[in-house]
Parts: sequence; structure tokens; C-alpha cells
Amino acid sequence: MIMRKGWRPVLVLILLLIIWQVLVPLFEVPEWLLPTPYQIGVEAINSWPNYSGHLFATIRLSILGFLIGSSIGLGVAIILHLVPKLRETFYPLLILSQNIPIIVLAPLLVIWFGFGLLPKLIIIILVCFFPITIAALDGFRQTSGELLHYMKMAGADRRQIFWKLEWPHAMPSIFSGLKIAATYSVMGAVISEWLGAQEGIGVYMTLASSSFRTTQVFVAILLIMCLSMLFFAAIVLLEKRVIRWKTSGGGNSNG
Amino acid sequence: MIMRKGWRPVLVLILLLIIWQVLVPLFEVPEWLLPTPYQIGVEAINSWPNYSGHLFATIRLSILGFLIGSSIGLGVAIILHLVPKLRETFYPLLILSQNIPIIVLAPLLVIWFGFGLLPKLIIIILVCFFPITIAALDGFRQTSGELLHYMKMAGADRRQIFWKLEWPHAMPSIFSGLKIAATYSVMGAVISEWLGAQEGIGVYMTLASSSFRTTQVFVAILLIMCLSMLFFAAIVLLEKRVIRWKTSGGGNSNG
Amino acid sequence: TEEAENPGSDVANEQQELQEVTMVLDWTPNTNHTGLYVAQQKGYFEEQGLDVEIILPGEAGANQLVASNQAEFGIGAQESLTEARVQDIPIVSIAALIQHNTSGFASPKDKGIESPSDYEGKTYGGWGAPVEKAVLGSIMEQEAADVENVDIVNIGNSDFFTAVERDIDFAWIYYGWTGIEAELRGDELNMQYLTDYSDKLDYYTPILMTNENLIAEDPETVRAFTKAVSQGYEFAIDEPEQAAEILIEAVPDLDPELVKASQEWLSPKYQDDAAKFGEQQEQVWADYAAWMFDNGLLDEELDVEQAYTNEFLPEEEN
Amino acid sequence: MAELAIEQLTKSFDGTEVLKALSLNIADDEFVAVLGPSGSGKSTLFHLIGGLYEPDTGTILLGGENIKGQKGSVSYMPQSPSLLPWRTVLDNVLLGAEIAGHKDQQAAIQMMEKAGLAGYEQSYPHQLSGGMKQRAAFIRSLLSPQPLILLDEPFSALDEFTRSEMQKWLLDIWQHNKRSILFVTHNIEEALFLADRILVLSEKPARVVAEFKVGFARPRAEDITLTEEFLQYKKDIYKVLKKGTGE
Amino acid sequence: MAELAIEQLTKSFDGTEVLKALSLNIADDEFVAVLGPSGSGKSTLFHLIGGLYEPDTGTILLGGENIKGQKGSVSYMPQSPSLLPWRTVLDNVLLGAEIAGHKDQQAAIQMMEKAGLAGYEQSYPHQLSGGMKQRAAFIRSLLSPQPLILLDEPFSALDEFTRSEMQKWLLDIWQHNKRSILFVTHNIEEALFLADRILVLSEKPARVVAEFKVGFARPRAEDITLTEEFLQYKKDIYKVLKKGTGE
Ligand SMILES: Nc1ncnc2c1ncn2[C@@H]1O[C@H](COP(=O)(O)OP(=O)(O)OP(=O)(O)O)[C@@H](O)[C@H]1O
Ligand SMILES: Nc1ncnc2c1ncn2[C@@H]1O[C@H](COP(=O)(O)OP(=O)(O)OP(=O)(O)O)[C@@H](O)[C@H]1O
Ligand SMILES: [Mg+2]
Ligand SMILES: [Mg+2]
Repeated sequence: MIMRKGWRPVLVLILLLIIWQVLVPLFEVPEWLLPTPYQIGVEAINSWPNYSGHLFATIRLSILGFLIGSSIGLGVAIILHLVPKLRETFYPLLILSQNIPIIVLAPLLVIWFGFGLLPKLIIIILVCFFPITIAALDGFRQTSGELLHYMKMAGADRRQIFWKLEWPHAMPSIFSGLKIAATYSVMGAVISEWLGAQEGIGVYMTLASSSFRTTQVFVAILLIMCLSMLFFAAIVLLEKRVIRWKTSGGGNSNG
Repeated sequence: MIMRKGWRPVLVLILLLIIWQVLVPLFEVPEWLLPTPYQIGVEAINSWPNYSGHLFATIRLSILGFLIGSSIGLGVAIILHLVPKLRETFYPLLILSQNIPIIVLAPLLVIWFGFGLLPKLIIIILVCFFPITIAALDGFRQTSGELLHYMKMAGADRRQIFWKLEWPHAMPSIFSGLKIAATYSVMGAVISEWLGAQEGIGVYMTLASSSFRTTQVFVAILLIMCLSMLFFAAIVLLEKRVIRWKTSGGGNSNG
Repeated sequence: TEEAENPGSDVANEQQELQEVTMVLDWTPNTNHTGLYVAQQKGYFEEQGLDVEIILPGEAGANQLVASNQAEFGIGAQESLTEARVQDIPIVSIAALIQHNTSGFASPKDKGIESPSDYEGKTYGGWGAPVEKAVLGSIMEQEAADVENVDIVNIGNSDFFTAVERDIDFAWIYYGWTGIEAELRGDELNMQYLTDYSDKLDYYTPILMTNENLIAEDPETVRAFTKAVSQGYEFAIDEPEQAAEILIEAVPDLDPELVKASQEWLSPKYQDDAAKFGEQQEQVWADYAAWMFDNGLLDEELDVEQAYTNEFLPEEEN
Repeated sequence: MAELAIEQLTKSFDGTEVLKALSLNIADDEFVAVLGPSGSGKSTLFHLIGGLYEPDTGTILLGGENIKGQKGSVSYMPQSPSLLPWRTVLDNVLLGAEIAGHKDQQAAIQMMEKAGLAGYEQSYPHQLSGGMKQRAAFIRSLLSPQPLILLDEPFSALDEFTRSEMQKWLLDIWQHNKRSILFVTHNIEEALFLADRILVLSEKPARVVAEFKVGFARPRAEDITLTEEFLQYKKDIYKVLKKGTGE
Repeated sequence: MAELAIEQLTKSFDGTEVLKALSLNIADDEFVAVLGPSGSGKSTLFHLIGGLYEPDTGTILLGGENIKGQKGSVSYMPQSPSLLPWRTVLDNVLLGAEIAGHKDQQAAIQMMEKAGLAGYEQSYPHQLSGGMKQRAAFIRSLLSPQPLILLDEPFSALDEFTRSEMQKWLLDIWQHNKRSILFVTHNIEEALFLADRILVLSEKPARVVAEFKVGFARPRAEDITLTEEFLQYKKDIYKVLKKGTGE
């Protein structure tokens, strides 16, 4: 499915790359400012041994962070949804959590947790959990009144209403949140590596950038983008597997 | 409504502040690492004339960025939804757009647009538009099949189906996206100010941080948080005014 | 430090137990740090019984990390250490890595900026700190120019080369890195070194620092560390090419060309005219602090005695 | 012109045939009722006429024009009310007309009054009872301007009296403002009382198994339901239906 | 024990009274039908018994126990099918039992077969016709274990034959496995054929305006609908309903 439909964006991407490749020499943009896709490609292939370690470190970090972050995000959403009082109380605090700048958090995290995995994970989690929580909460709330009435009349307790009605109903919203979170998780990992790490794309990029090697910086971006796309695609695939019933309905609204 | 329910989070917040206030001297955390809320409060009051200009600059910037960003986000979502081919083509590219690290974008933006307002707006827009686009796209797609069938049978053309069915149906999702975007817009503005600005909370914070005035850094965070909360509250109020019909239904699921 | 607490657990190594020490840089690795990598690579640290891990500061900032003992040692600069001490942050300078300030205001040759008086009517790109305006004012004063006529713009994270491509006429750089990069690119720069215009501005940057706590409780480690570092820098002074190779090997992601050229330029400047590597003079600390205070950059005066010490520098010359 | 001519319509879902070579005709201004077992394909037939799905084979001509897969040529009342939850009842009732571009709020308010929905103009669908929703959907289809109306069990949720009032009202509207009507119902008496002609569908896959011309004069009085002729029709249809279902 | 005793029930929505001092009783194992005009408050009555809303005043006793605002004590079939779109039909049918904690897949499959839904076990609700959805919802309520069943117009979307089969099946189940049933319908014949007793509600605000004891012996044969007695009942009820609606 994805394979078959994938040619279109790939085409546009290739087109964009070609335009880029042509425009850069045309406007005499120097390589240190904006290398051409060809130069980036060559560099990407040649320096594979240099960055492969960094790449795998970032992959591990972001997958771990995403998994923990989205579990926490879902958990928080569920708890806040099931206990309206908690929700009223903590919902505004959630928003606050998104507004602690990393620049301030960074020294505190490092001072409290050292240079290990934990402070980095905390940053990715902080980035990932928010879109999921918001999306899931909204999904839980928007169940159809008619179905809710039936469930209640049938004697479903709060847990049953949640698991049999609200949870499956919120699935599309949750996946929407997961997609956003997956996209952010890679960036989150890279940012967290600026916190002080020995390896990772973030480190690779900072080093490249500080020795003015723009082409390598772009290789790093390329890696980040590919990773995010992979993560996103994985979520889309999962969504297709999980939400099977919506074959008709709004999906094919080719009216 | 908000007023009446607001006491709960405020209470928790106050409790947190008290704990903070008590723990800091207990563990002998020095002020340069983590000032107490009291110290922050005093600083916030005393240095109001120092930062008020910065504050208003950031407010202007983030409101402008949010408005433009969410308009673009909605516009993109609408276009991608209405033209499935465009959607297949550009959806993956949207995700890519979220993975260009600011560190790389910054020099390019500066080269292209100088140090004026535009590059900063671009960063905020980039941060804001994505959650809205994703949420709106998912909202548009999840209209009920039954209603869609009726609309089609009644001869509604694509535009009518969109404006009379999909758009109102997606309202809750769109607001969900707007909430996320509003929250991010303030952070986006602060980050964009690190790109090079004369004034703004971001500038104030960098200065404070580089001269080790931790208390002022925390004042800046306080300002950022208050701003985001205000933005979020504004969106929630707007949502309450716009989505009126959902009085019953899932809302009061106090089962 | 965790392993140090249970010695002999899985250490099948010969010799004595090495003490683990963390060293945090001020930025990404560059030729300012060569001596550290040499000391590590050549085993000078090990000889002193130290196992040193060199880390990048990231967003956390070296000063706080050292102050809070997350890292025992760090690279800093006199200006920020001065500010930090005034804010009661307990860090101490134990060696000057470069004797004289190598920074200055640079501009592409075609901008025609030959001396500070030419700054008038031009645009300066900085990072928005008050100290910049003060320094600019200080050196422009010498030529009876007024800093108010300079348009100061915050360029944030943009680097020098990007900034001067557009809007910006001149910026503040370290010649040993950015200036050398310009040479390698064949860009011609006009450079006004701070030291050429005011002695007060000839402060130490970068410096090696540690925190008061460590000095009080474990001066031996400080002494050992400083000794190894001195050895490393002395090697770098004597053998610039080999030292450059060591740095390139340790941090392969750096540009070797830049490292070699920079090392060659910088090696003679580590010790320069000082009696021995790392030595600091009270005069330099006092003058600069006074200058900062006079320019309203400090809330109170610096207690100079507390800010630095030569006590840990090795006694004998190797 | 609203003559509907359907020829050899076939439609399957996931390999199961639902309609098989179904043909039927509706003359201009004719009122035709469709009877058939539950799940036989009546609603599917409507969906095909309305252009929601394309048939596998067959033709659908309206006024001589091919309307296969073409939407908007009929006024439609679906089996479930399908009101938009975010619109007031009044706005819902106007939706069909709004889509077609003729909106007459005054007429809508009058019709709502006639259907016993006065006072509910500004209510939302979730505040209505089942039968009230159905009436709202019914009005919506009446307010749509197309010359052919498809009604899918429009009165199934109404009590006998409201139902008979609605029936009379429908006949009234139809007589004053001639349109062709295709009407699905499970109520034989209703079909007899309203229609010029009754088509009986078989079980899935549906074909027309019988056709009854209903000869009562128009306008029809309520008491025809008590005539011998009426009872006879009823028995005949019942028998055909029984056979169809029994197979 | 499933005697239901409702006393002086009053309920208003947004200031409009829907039920006004409504009282009724259902004996153990009794089958009671409720007739009443559309919008009178029948579904609201069910919602109150099921505990979805609290009445403004009045008491609801089930087996002597107060069940006001208490959910889960009745088995319920809503007026609209309310199937969960993401569950297969089989899983939907099992939902009521699942909630109550007794799940019998075998029984469900058998029942689906009986209701003509064989082969649709793994389909999703959107693949069913209107009448098929209604039958699924009906089975769902039968599979729920509670001793009192509330059926809100369960057969309104079914054709005469399917409807009569469902009726006979319902009687069969009820006779073999005694439970109390409260049954809303708009079809007088259906009420007469099924119920022990028929309650007629007035227009909004609803009260019980008449009560008919239906004296036919059980088990009931289909041909009682042709007896004189049946017709007489029908006429009487019709008259009461007419008066109620005409007021
Ligand atoms: N979208 C669909 N996908 C698969 N099967 C479908 C779909 N829609 C209808 N069907 C099948 O087509 C058959 C006919 O359905 P239809 O809704 O036309 O019946 P109907 O005659 O209207 O019945 P009722 O009187 O119960 O409303 C049913 O067996 C149903 O399962
Ligand atoms: N949630 C609600 N909010 C406001 N009014 C309501 C609500 N639910 C029902 N009503 C009103 O209560 C009255 C009775 O509704 P109810 O659904 O009980 O009728 P009913 O007897 O079941 O009718 P029908 O036979 O059409 O299903 C109606 O006038 C309806 O508008
Ligand atoms: Mg149907
Ligand atoms: Mg009802």
C-alpha cells in the first residue's frame, strides 16, 4: 500500500533535489553555506564509518524515548480522563511542562542525573508525551452520546466504558498523536544529545558544525529526516493494522 | 467556568511552590543553581521595568506567529484533504519539515532573510503549523460514513461536503491541534529569538543565563509559562464558544 | 566515581586503581584543548593516577557543571568566571591555557574596516551581551569614536561566515579557529585584536578551572591533574604537528586541515611570554574585573584572590 | 421530467450479489411503493439511484438521462435520520435545500409545525425522540427541490396516528406539487394507501417478483382501508411476500 | 425477582415536563407493552428505569430494591441499534453479556442464525442493512442476563414476515426462560399479540391513560389476530390512542 503510493512523494523529493542541485551553482552559493545534494550524497556514503556509531546511538535513544514517552503520554491521558478531578487539576500543569526551555532544564537535569541515559530520556519523553496526551484526551471525550448511553444502560462500569467504548473510539486520535510524537522523538533525541553526550547524530552535527563542515551537517540532517520518516511510516503501518473496521466511511471520500 | 474550576490546579501549583520553597534550603541548593519561588517572585516584581519590553516583544511575536502558523496549518490541511493526490505527495514532506534542526535552518534563514522579523516568524510557523495540519487532516477524514452518504446522495459537491460536513465535524480535532500549537508558539518565539533578536524573553533569558543570573532565568521561564497558559486558555474559551452543540454526549461521562 | 567506591570488583588491571575524573570542555573540541587530548593520549593522566573522561558541555554549560561537582574540571574563560564568582558560583581558575587574549573584531577585507574608528556607521553582529558594547566602546574610545554610532545586532547561533554574508559588517572571533578557517578558505580578514587597543582587555581565555570544594578536600588530585595538563600543553608547544595529529585522531569528526593550521598558529601562544605554562597574574584578574565593574557589567567587585590560583602548577620545569 | 427507468441492475458487495438484473420503471408523477424482506437490497437500490455507488452492470435513466453514479438528481430520505449533530433541527431540515441552492426558511418552519416539531427549531438532534428525528429527516427530503423523491422507510418510527397524518400530508404535497416518489416500506397497508403501484422484491439477490397496480381513486379517503378490495390486495401481497421470504 | 414498581415518576428536560407523575407496575415474568404517541416520553421512561438519568421525583423499585439512577439492572435494546462500529457483528451481539460478565459465543452464533444473520458474524455494522442492525441489537439484549428486558421498538425496521418470526421467537424465549419484559411499540397488533397487558401513554407530559389486560391464552397461535376479540381490542386501543393524540 505504502509502497504503491510512495512513488509520488519520492518523485517530488527527487524534483526538489534536482532544483536544489541546479540552483546552488547557478546562484554561486558556496559549499560551506549550502552544499548540493550530490555533495551531501557523496559525503553520506564516504563517511558512513564515521557516523554509523552515532546513528545507531540516536536510533536506540529515540526509540527508547518514544516508547517510554508515548506510554507515559497514554497513561497520563487515561488517568486524567478517568479521574475528572485529576484532569482539572493537572491539565494546566501539562501545558506548563511544555514550556520549560531545555536551556534551563539542561543544567538541572545534568546536575541531578549526571551524564547518563536518564536526563536524555527525560527530554525526549517531555517532547513526546504531550501531543499524545492531548490527542488521546480529546479522543476519549468525543465518543458518541448514543453509544455511551447504551453502554451505561447496559450497566457498564467506568472501566468497561473506557475499554470497550472510549478507548477504541479514541484510537484514530491516539494514532494522530503517536504520529506527531514519533516525528518529534528523533528531534528530541538530537536535542537531548546536545545536553552532553559522547555519541549520537546530535554530537556528530555539533562537531561538524563547529569545524565549519557544512556538508557533514547536512548529512546529519539527512539522517534525522530519514529516521523520522521511518518512525512515521512504522506508526502508519501499525495504524493500518489496528484500525481495520474503517474500510468504508470517510476514508474514500472521493466524491 | 474556567474561573470556577481554576482553583484546583492553582492549589496544586501553590503546593508545588511551597514544597520547592521548603526543599531548596533543606538540601542547601545554592541560588545560582535553583532559586526559591520567593526569590524568583521578588526578582520578577523588582525587575519588571527591565523585562516588560522583552515581554511585549515576545507576545507580539508569538501571537503573530501563531496566527500565521495556524492559518497556514489549516490551509495546508484543507488543500491536502481536498486534493488526495497532493496529500499523498506532500504528507511525507510535512513530516520532513519538522526535522530540520533550527541550528541548520538558522544560518540559511539569516542569509536569505537577514535578521528581521521574517526568519523568526518562519520558525514559529514551522513549529505551529504541524500539529494543526495533522490534527485537522485526521479530523476531516473521520466523518461518519452515514452522514457522508447522505450528503453525497443529496448531491453535495466536494466543497459542500467539506464545509457542511467535514469542517464542522473536524472542529474538535482542530481545536485539539490549536491547543498544542498555542502551547508551542511561545516556546517557538523564544527559540526564534535565539536566532538573533534585539529584544524578547529569549534575549532576556540568554543574557541572564550568560551572566549566571539564575533567578532572572527563572523569571523568564515564569513569563514563558504564564504566556503559554494564557494562550491555551484563550483557545479553550474559543472552543467553548464555537462548539456549543456537544452539551450532552461524551462530555459529562461521570458514570 | 562509582567504581572507585568498590575497588577490585572487576578490575583485573595491573598497577594501582585509577581515579576517575571528568573534564568538561567549554565548546566542541578544538585546538584550545589540544593539551588535554595529548595528556590523555600520551598517558600523562594515567601517570598521575587519573582516568579522565573528556565531555562536551552541551546546553548545560561548563561553569555550572564544575561548580556543582558533576565534572571535577572544566574549561572556562576569565570573563565568565568573573561574572560567575560575583554570583557566588564557587569556581576557581587554576591555569591559563593561553597567555594572551587571541580574540578580536574581524571583518572581511572588502568591508574596509581597518581600525576601531571605522566601526562607526557599521553593523556589529554579536550575541547580545552587555560586555560586547562595553568592549567596543572601550577600544573605540581610544580613537575618539562613539560606540553609539555602531549598529549592534544579535546574530544568535549564526556563525561568523554566515553573518557577514548579510547585514553584518564585523563580529568578535577567536583568531585561532575562525580566523584560521578564513585563511584556509582564502577569505581575507581585517582583524583588530583586543590586546592591541587596551591592556585591560588582555584577559585569560580560555582557562582551566575547578571548584572550591575539590581544592579544599582533594588538592592532590587537582595538583596531579594540572601537572598532566601542563605536560600535555608543553608537548603541544614543542610538537605542534604531532599534537594536531593526536587531536585529529581523538576527534575524527574535526576538519584535519583546520586543526593542523590552527595548531601551528596557536602552539606558540599557549605559554607565550609567561615564565611557565598556565601562570596567571593578579594584575590581569584585577584589571579586567575593575574594568567590568566600571562598565556596569558586575553587580559588585570581584574578590580577585579567590578567583584564581597558581598553587597547583607544577613546580619544576620539564 | 422524472421518469425513472432502471434496466438490469446488478450490484454485489464483496462477492455477494445484492441486486441481480433488477429492472423497474416509474412514470412521471407516479407514486411507487417497494416492499421486500429485510436485507433484500432496497436501501442498496436507493443508493444506486442516488449515485452513491456505481452498479456493476445495468443502466439508470432519469428523464431519459443516464444518472449512473451521478449524485444530486434525487431528493433522498435515508433509513436512519442522519441529522448533523452540530446543526439545529431547523438548519438540518434546510440542509437538502441548501445543498441544492434553494433555501426557504419560512416553508421549513411551517413544515416543522405541520409535522409536530414546532418549538424544536433551535433544538439539536440529540434532544429529539426517535420519531421526531425521523420526521425532521422526512421534512428535509420534502424541502429538497428534485423531481424524484426516494423515501426509505420514512414512517417506521411513528405511532399509528402520527404516521397516518404524515401519510395524508405526503399525499397532499404530492398532489399539489407533482413529483415522482419511490417509497420503501414494510407496512403493506401503508403501501396500498399511498401508492399507485407496488413492487415486491425477492430476498437477496433482489429482483422484482411481483407488481400490483393499486386502483383506488385519488384523493384517497381514509376509509378505503376498510374496503373489501383493500383487504384482498393485502392478502395477495402478503402471499407473494411470504413466498419470497419462504424460499 | 423482577417485579418493577414505578411510582409518581416526573422528569423534565430544560424546563419542559416529559413524564408527569407516571406510575406503573410489572409483575414477575409479565410481558407488558407500551403504546404512545411519538415524542411522548417512552424512551425517556426506559432511560429512567435503566438509570441513565435520575428522575426529578418518584421511585423505581425492581424486585423491591430501589434502582433509581442505578445502571446495569436491566437488559436494554435502544431505539437506534447503537452497535459499536469497530466490533464485528458477533462481538457486538456479545457486548451486553460481556459487560455483565457472562459471555456465551455458541449461544450468540445460534441466535444470529435464528435471526437470519448467519454468515455475518465477522462483518462490521456498516455492512448490514437497517433491519439487520436492529436484529443484532435485539439479540444483544436477549443475550444479556438481567431478569427485566426493556425493548424500545425492536422490530420497527423489519418486514412483516421477519417481524412475525422475531415475535414468535421472542415469545418462545420468554416462555422457556421467564423474564419480565417491557416493550415499546407503535404497532397495536404487535402489542396485542405479544403482551399480557398494554399500557397507553398520553402525549407529553406522559402519564398512563389506559391499561388493557390481554386475555389470550398462551402459547398464542398466529391466528388469534383474526379473532373478533382481537379486532375489538384493537379498536378500543385505537380509540384511546386517538383521544390521547387528539387532545
Ligand atoms: N457497504 C456494504 N458492504 C457490504 N455489504 C453491504 C453493504 N451495504 C449493504 N450490504 C449488504 O447488502 C444487503 C442488502 O442491504 P440493504 O441495506 O440494501 O437491505 P434493505 O433491503 O434496505 O434491508 P432493510 O429492510 O433491513 O433496511 C445486506 O445483506 C447487506 O448485508
Ligand atoms: N436529552 C434530551 N434533552 C432535551 N429533551 C429531550 C432529551 N431527550 C428527550 N427529550 C424530549 O423528551 C420528549 C420525549 O422523548 P422520548 O425520546 O422519550 O420520546 P418517545 O416516546 O420515545 O418518542 P418516539 O416514539 O418518537 O421514540 C421529546 O419531546 C424530546 O424532545
Ligand atoms: Mg434498508
Ligand atoms: Mg423513543
